Amino acid sequence: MRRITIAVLVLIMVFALLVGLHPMTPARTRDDYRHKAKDTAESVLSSVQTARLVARVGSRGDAFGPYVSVMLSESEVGADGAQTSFESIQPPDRYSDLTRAHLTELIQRSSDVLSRLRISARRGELDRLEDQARPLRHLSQQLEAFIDDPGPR
Amino acid sequence: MSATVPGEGRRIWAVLELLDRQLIARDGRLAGKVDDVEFDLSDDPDALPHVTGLLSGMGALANHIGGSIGHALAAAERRLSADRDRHPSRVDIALVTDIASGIEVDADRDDLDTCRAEHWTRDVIIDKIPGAGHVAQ
Amino acid sequence: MKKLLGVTLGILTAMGGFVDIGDLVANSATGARYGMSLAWAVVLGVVGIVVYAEMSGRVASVTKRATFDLVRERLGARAGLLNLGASFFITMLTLIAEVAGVALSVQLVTDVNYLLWIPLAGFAVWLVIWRVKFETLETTFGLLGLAMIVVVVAVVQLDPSWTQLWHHATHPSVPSGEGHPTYFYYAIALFGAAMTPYEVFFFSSGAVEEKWTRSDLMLNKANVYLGFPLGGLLSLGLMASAALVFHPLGVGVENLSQVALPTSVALGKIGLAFIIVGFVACTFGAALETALSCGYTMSQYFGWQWGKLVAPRDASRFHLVALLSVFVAIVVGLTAIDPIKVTEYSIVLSAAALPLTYFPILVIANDRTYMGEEVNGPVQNTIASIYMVILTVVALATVPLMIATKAGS
Amino acid sequence: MLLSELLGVQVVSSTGDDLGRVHDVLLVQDGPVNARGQAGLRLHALAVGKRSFGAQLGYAQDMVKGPRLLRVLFHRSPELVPWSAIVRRDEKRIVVDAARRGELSEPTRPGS
Repeated sequence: MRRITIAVLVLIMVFALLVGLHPMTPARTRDDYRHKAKDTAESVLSSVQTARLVARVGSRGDAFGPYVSVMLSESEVGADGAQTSFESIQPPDRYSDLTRAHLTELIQRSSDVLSRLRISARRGELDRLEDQARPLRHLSQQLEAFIDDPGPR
Repeated sequence: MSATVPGEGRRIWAVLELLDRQLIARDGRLAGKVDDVEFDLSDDPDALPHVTGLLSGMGALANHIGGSIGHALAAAERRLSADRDRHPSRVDIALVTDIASGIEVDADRDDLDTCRAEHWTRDVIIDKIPGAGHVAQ
Repeated sequence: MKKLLGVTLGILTAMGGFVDIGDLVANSATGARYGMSLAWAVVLGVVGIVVYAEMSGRVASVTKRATFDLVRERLGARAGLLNLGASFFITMLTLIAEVAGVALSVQLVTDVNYLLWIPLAGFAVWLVIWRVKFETLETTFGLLGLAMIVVVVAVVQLDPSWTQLWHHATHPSVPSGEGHPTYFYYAIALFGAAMTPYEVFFFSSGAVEEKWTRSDLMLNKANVYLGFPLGGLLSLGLMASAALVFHPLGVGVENLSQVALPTSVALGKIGLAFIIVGFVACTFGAALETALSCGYTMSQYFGWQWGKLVAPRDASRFHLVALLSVFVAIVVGLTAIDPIKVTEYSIVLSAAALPLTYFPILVIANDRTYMGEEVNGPVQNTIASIYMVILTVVALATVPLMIATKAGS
Repeated sequence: MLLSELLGVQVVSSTGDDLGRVHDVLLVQDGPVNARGQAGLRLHALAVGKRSFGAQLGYAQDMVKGPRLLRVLFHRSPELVPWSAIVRRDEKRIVVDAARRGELSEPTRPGS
């Protein structure tokens, strides 16, 4: 009896770990796909907004070079990670294809800016960051709009 | 602590107050747990069994736990002590001076049978690391 | 005068030592996601750890036996062993997270990948355990951890609308678009972060090592009743800073580095310096406590000599367990497993495992043959019983919630 | 004989009643005095009952009295069966004399 209990508990634990570490599962319906697109956009928005804050404190001399550099690499990794897992999801229909195209483009443009920020930070050019981060403002608004209504524009 | 009634003696619940308690050697060092209690049954059918010793160590613990976990523990113990004799480590009840939140034993820890694995770990592993003999500063 | 100094030192140490990587991550993440609407879970957790630690400290002072010693004594060898398995596993998980946390904190000032720092951090942890006296390590890292007070300063500097913060904290509600299961999953994470079992293993073992007696009960109460709630204040500060800076922007906290950002925004380089020192002290101190706790739990179950009052060779198995635990933490950390995920699992599972050790301590705190006059009074027992129920509910709810919410994603 | 050989063993009366299992044993320090002046510990009785957890925790022996919540859950007095009432004993079962099992009906409580 006790052995069974332990076995069950271990199974539950393994299952929970697997589920936790593998958040993206295949999308079966359009709604499902929209939902996953929204999650992805939220994750990218988080990276973008973090990068904007970091660029600001970096340019104003409110943070150390290594810290700014670490933060910007992490933002870039975060956005890239979200993009990779999103692109691996199979869109279920034509409409979802359009959703995918729109979001992928937003992420791509964000990623480009994040990469440039990271490169500047690594070079120690902290004072340029705030200028370079300017396009992120518009991108964050577009991402927010996408989160409110995930679909093609 | 249980009260001692004159002429009757202190009452002790073996599971609650003796089993699974800490053995403490004369030097204040910790010397294992009470993993089992050994009784002697006299030949006289009317006599009561009396405690002769306390068993301590992985072998006694495995036996006490029983079941699949006990088997696993016993197997581990056998593997770790392949060339040693198999009888479980034992503390004679005559050495016990107090039964309280700890069980006080009137012997040095290093003389007790219950610390073989402790000594093995000390001699084979810990002593090889620099600074093992110094109390932390 | 000297006594007052000792009490103050104890309180400050308890305060600075309260926060660890679990608190850093859980409070910032929930602040960013839910604003202040989960502040109640922190308060619930802090009151819980106060009740639990006070009982453990009192029991340890009177009986001279530390927590896991009593767990075995009261639950018996079999249930005690299962308990040891669960507690050891969770403490190990926490140790992995803390060692990685030290490495991540150092990365923030060096920009050298944290994976390179993990072996060094682990080695430093082991060296301190091997060479440094209990009191010294507890006081040093506790006091350095006080650097975290900077988050409270940061919150003040951010000049929030206090009435609004207070309103959010006192009128908790699930934000629209968020499911109830996820909300409660995060509540459990906060609860587990505040009430981590290793804190009690460490605290009670320390009380035994420092040879506390009945006359130290006042010190015990001062440390617990003042030090822990003040530490909880730091947790709420982390939550509020994230709520003010991240919540409006839609930023989710996924990295330790982000936890420092609100302070940097509010106070600039000086604030950032303080909070990073705080990170290193809190994670390093907690790594020490968890590594020692691995040794404590195992040794206290089996009755081996433990502690730092004797030379390592006289507590050989205790030191071997601590050494192996640190080694395992280094190896697992080096697999590049996400340290933040490990932290989240460790605090949530901590919450689930709490009744295992809380229950026997509650029973012994009521054993007159052991505790004499120092048994729980009726007020203590009422609060402690309420917590017994809360802990049981939390333990039963954790795994289903974990599955339902895909671990809070 | 080891304590572990007694614990958990089923106890039945000679008339066939199932009394439960052995949860604890009562020792009394009334044996012969040894060289250190300590009296020997003699096994006087078995604590027998259907559920064991209360005995493990100390509620059944009345050594732990609070909190009320736990006491209500775990307080269930075991029956004390004197060792002298045992008729037969093997690894699986202990048979006690139905007529003599109640000899310790005044439960011997520590400290009482």
